[in-house]
Amino acid sequence: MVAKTRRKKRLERSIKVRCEGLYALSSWSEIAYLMAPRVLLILGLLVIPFYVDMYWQRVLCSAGIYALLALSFDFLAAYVGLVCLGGALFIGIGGYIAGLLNHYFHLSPFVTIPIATIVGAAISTLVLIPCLRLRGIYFAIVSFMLPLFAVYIIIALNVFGGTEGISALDTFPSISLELYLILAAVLAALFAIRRLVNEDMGIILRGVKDNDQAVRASGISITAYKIRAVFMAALLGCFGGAYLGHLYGWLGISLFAMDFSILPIAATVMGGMGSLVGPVLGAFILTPMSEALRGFGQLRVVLYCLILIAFMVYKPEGIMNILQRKYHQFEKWEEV
Amino acid sequence: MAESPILEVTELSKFFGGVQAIMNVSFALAPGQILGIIGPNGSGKTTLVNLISGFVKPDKGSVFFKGRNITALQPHKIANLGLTRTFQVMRPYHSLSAFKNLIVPLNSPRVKRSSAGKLGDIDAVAIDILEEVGFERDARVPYKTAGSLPLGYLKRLELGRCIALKPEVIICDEVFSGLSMSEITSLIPLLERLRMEGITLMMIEHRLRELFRLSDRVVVLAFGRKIAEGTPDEVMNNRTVKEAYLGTETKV
Amino acid sequence: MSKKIGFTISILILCAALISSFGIATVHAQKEGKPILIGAPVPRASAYGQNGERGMILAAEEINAAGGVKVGNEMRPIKLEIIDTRDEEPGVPTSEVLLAIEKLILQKKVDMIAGGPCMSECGLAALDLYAKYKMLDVVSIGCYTPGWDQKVGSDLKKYRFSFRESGSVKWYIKEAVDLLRKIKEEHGFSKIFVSIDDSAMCRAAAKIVSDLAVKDGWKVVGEAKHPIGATDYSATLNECKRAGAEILFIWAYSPETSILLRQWSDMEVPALPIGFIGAAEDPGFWKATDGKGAYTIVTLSEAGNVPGNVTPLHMKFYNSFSKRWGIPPRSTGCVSAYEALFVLKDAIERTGSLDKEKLFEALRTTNLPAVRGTIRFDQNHQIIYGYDPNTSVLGCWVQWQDGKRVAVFPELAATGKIRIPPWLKK
Amino acid sequence: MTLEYRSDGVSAISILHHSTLQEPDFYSMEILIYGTVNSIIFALIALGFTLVYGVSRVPNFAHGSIYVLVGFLTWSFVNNSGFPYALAVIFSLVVAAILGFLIYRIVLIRLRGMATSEIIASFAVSLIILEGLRMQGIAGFKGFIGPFYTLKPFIEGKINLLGVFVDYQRLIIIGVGVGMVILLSLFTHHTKTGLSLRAIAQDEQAAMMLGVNSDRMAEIAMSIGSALAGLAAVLILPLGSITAEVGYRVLIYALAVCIIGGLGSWGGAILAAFVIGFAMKISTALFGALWESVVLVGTIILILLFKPSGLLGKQKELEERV
Repeated sequence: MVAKTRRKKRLERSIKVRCEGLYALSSWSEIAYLMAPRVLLILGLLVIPFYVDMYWQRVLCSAGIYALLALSFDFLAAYVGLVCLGGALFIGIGGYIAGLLNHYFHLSPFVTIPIATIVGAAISTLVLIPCLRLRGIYFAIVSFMLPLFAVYIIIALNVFGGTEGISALDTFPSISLELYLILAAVLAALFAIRRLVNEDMGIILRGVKDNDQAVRASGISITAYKIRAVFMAALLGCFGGAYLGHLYGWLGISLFAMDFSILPIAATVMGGMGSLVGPVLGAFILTPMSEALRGFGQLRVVLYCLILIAFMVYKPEGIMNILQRKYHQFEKWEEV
Repeated sequence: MAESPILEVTELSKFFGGVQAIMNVSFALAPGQILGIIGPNGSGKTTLVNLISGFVKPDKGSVFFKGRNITALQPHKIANLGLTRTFQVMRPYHSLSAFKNLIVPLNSPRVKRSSAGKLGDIDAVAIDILEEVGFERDARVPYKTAGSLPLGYLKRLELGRCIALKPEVIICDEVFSGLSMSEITSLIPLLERLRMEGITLMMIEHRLRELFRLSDRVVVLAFGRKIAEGTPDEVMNNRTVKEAYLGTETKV
Repeated sequence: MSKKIGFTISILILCAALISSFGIATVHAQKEGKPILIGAPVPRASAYGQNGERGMILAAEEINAAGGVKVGNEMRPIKLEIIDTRDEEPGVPTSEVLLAIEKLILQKKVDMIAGGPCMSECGLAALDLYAKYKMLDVVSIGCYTPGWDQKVGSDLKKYRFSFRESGSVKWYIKEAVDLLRKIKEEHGFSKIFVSIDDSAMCRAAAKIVSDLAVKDGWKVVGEAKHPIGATDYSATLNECKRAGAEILFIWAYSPETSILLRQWSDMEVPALPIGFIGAAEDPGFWKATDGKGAYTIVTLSEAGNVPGNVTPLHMKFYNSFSKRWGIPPRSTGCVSAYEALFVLKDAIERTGSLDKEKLFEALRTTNLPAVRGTIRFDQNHQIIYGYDPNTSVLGCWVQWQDGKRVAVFPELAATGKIRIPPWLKK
Repeated sequence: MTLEYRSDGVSAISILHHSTLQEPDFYSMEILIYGTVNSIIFALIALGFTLVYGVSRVPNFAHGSIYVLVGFLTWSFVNNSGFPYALAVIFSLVVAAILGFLIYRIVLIRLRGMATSEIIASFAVSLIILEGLRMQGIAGFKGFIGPFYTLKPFIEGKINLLGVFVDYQRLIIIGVGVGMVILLSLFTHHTKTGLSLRAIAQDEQAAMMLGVNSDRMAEIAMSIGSALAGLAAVLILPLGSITAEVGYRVLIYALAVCIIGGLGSWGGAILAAFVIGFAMKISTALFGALWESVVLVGTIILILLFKPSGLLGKQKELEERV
């Protein structure tokens, strides 16, 4: 029984952590140690496009959209406690607004995308406000159904192009523009949300998640804060939708497709719930992987789901949280 | 008692699916007082707190705070008027450090209004308040994650959360429960100091001895009804109260 | 311990159950060489996608077996690059379909594209993609929307590389109305009952048919709409019976329509079922209805799906398709996708190069005798359907007779007469 | 000949208004009878889901896929393996029960208490089953294409019920549906396992202290729930055909019924089944079938607005944690 005489010990790396999120930095090497992962991420995202062909660049554009959705899902689920399975709602609303503005008023994508992002987020929030009273899986299930509802209404009323949608919208002038637009948006959103969750507002939202009754007893309206949080999450989704519409120059009911709700969740689970960076990484891993598996036909979805389940069961913390641990701590064997 | 009551409850009633949780309860609370509320298990004490603080809406009756009817108000509106509460079940924002827990009330409209935006370093304010309720700054307790704190600190944290709001009335829902004797004795000075500062307290308690020592008046609930009210001495000698606590059938 | 055994046993039972019903998937091999790459986006999980895939594989094999395509002085084989677009599956966004096409263009670097996507929404959106990448494409499965040639016509310069070799709903409606007129003249019927799927597309199309039928002297005696997933049609059929309709016109793609036809037979409703019935197209329809689907008249969209003699190539295609795949051509897509490769071959051989600007000019002047008739495109790049195999391609209306689909319309393609159910005979 | 094809809504709406002409009596009778049938179909679909949720708090999103799988297996046993119909049904139900057990045993058991993870994982299982069935090239089965995977009704034919034709299969559904509800309530009130199930549903902690194994009960609930989904499938599928889409639709219906009724509440589920069944039937009669789905989701949102925990959801006002 040799194995029992030693055990694995986990230690924090040399930087002294005074408390959560506060570091005492004393040297450039320590700053570099902390900055390295961030710089790596930014550089990685900015440099990868140079090394892949145009098709994979387009795949990266889609991955960026899923990354935004995953980010918005993670933010709502891990920091506000709202499990929103209706990412497709944001994509659909954003895409439809941008597309309709472009089709009927011939506005350029650079006008329609900002409008669609803000107005779309406002509309999505209005739609979700009645559901904010619901908790847990009630909210999850109703948000899952909302995109379907939108599709049914568009078909029933036969508006906005009905089942055929509208095509021939303006697209972006160049691939590098569309690529860097989405990558910049993802990075900006990522750092903005990371920052936000440590600001007062983020702390209140985390309070809402942990114990909303105490927040109410502290004189803070949880509905008001939830609305703000949903609005912010919707901003990301609606931007993604508006961007997607112009990326392919089309709008249609499949903007509300279930894939937009499911894939970001898979990315979040894989990347690591609550880490914010994880879901983004997850989206940039899963989307290309899904493309690479395309040759398998239906089997692709099956494989995909198997990976997802394997992660949930065996590595529930997700890639990012594991990496983070490995980076900040080291393990050594210790004699007992 | 000549002053007009700061909090007044009139004929409050609440049914839960046919069960009377609270039935025609009325009482008043004078400024600066400590009012104790006692009663056997299931007598509706916590329901009463929920009704007053707005978390549950009564079927009948009203709650007046400083002469204003607050019965229909949302809990956070009530809290912003200056009436806040603690919770019996301790659930801090466990992923946050202790002082970050106070960031929440410090962002309420009430605090912002009273400090007129001159709060300064909000983290420092939070740590000051924690020190006030007994978190040792030198031992870095305020920086610890709330989820890892022992119960004694959680109760203090809960009080700190209330104090941060600069309230006029705090309703304490069983702050002593689950604490050791020494923890209770160390908590009592804090409560007395709150009274000195002019904060009115309403205390729901099981620990009768400590409560009787602290309170000015006591209300006794049994089966959702008020069966007695008076000074601690009066209540202690009340026959109905004894019967209720000994489990004899009450005749009301 | 017993827990473990129970666990193992249950897994074994489950595996056995699944294996007893599943077999092994088949894989298609492809020919190597110095090939012309033709991208084939198809929704593999849908009937039309499968039809198209089979048609194109057959065509590629035939062309390669005959030596390939003559480009200038060299013979080059065709290599199909089939990709699953997943349209027609729920939950799949159009962007994903378009990304699949981009993969063909950008990564596989195909020379041209033939095939899907089938869904109109995707087909319309794909037009812009082809225009953007200046990619030659021949739509040859599904995508029947009249919006397609309208859109191409609206900007012929932009969309000049896109051609549609599958049909248009516009033509199919005209065929339906002509067929109705023929029945009216032959049997003296005059009352029609319309039953449709309650989808926007079916409603709009059925409305046009009934409007046109009214102009032709038909009397519409009733209408019924069924939600997707409806499973009882007795009320409709009762009403149809009561109204004294002689034709039961159906426009429905839900698989449940086979139940409608079964009930129709059970109730002996004295009206001839005819129309656009997704469920009745498949060769398996007879078995699915226990033969109760007899007399149903349905369109297979393109001549060649059933035996006949429209052109000399007609039976050749039918036989080689049946031989290659072990089942006769199912329905729309089989013929048009098969022909699409020959259309491209013809254009390449006439141009002698793969230069797209020249190729699209060549495609516009296509005049190719094929299975359905003679392939020609109109000014909006839409294949010309008609009743004369020398100037156009022909559709195919069949009636289910004795377990077989028998072509009954257009006249030239017909191999049998329309039979009237005994309970309808006057 | 000129043809104007209009894909806009005008034509669609105009058809609606000179729609079917029937005497009001007949019409209301039809709504009554078919509304009841629809309601019982909804109840049957939702019963398995609500049972599992009620006992183990597991939202089993694989419900719809098990429904389709049982339909497919039955079809396959009859057509490929040549089993008699009744045997095929029984065998399929056994497979469904085992599958439910395995889903819990292999996947869900490790995710207990994390509702989101349970939803995602069981939905992933659902996708594996449904998309797997969609694959081509399976012996005797060419993917879910076309209308040809149908089960035979138990008894063919129909009767005239107060002027409305109703086929026997639907009558059987009503009978079995009512029977199932009675059986289940007998089971849960008078057998040891049933009582344990109820105990777990009411107070997990207390039940565990009394020696009820919560995981074992959840396994049993998943098995019974899956078998119930399968039973609903063999009863209802003869009315339609087996396609992958049915799986998604059934899941949505089950969710809708359970959400409206209050998750985990059986009485609520049955009540909700009738609310939805009639709401959809009436809306179809009034506005046309396209509005059916709109009405369905609209009903959900409306009811939850006023009763956030469903019609008969048993949640305390303050501790509304699902």
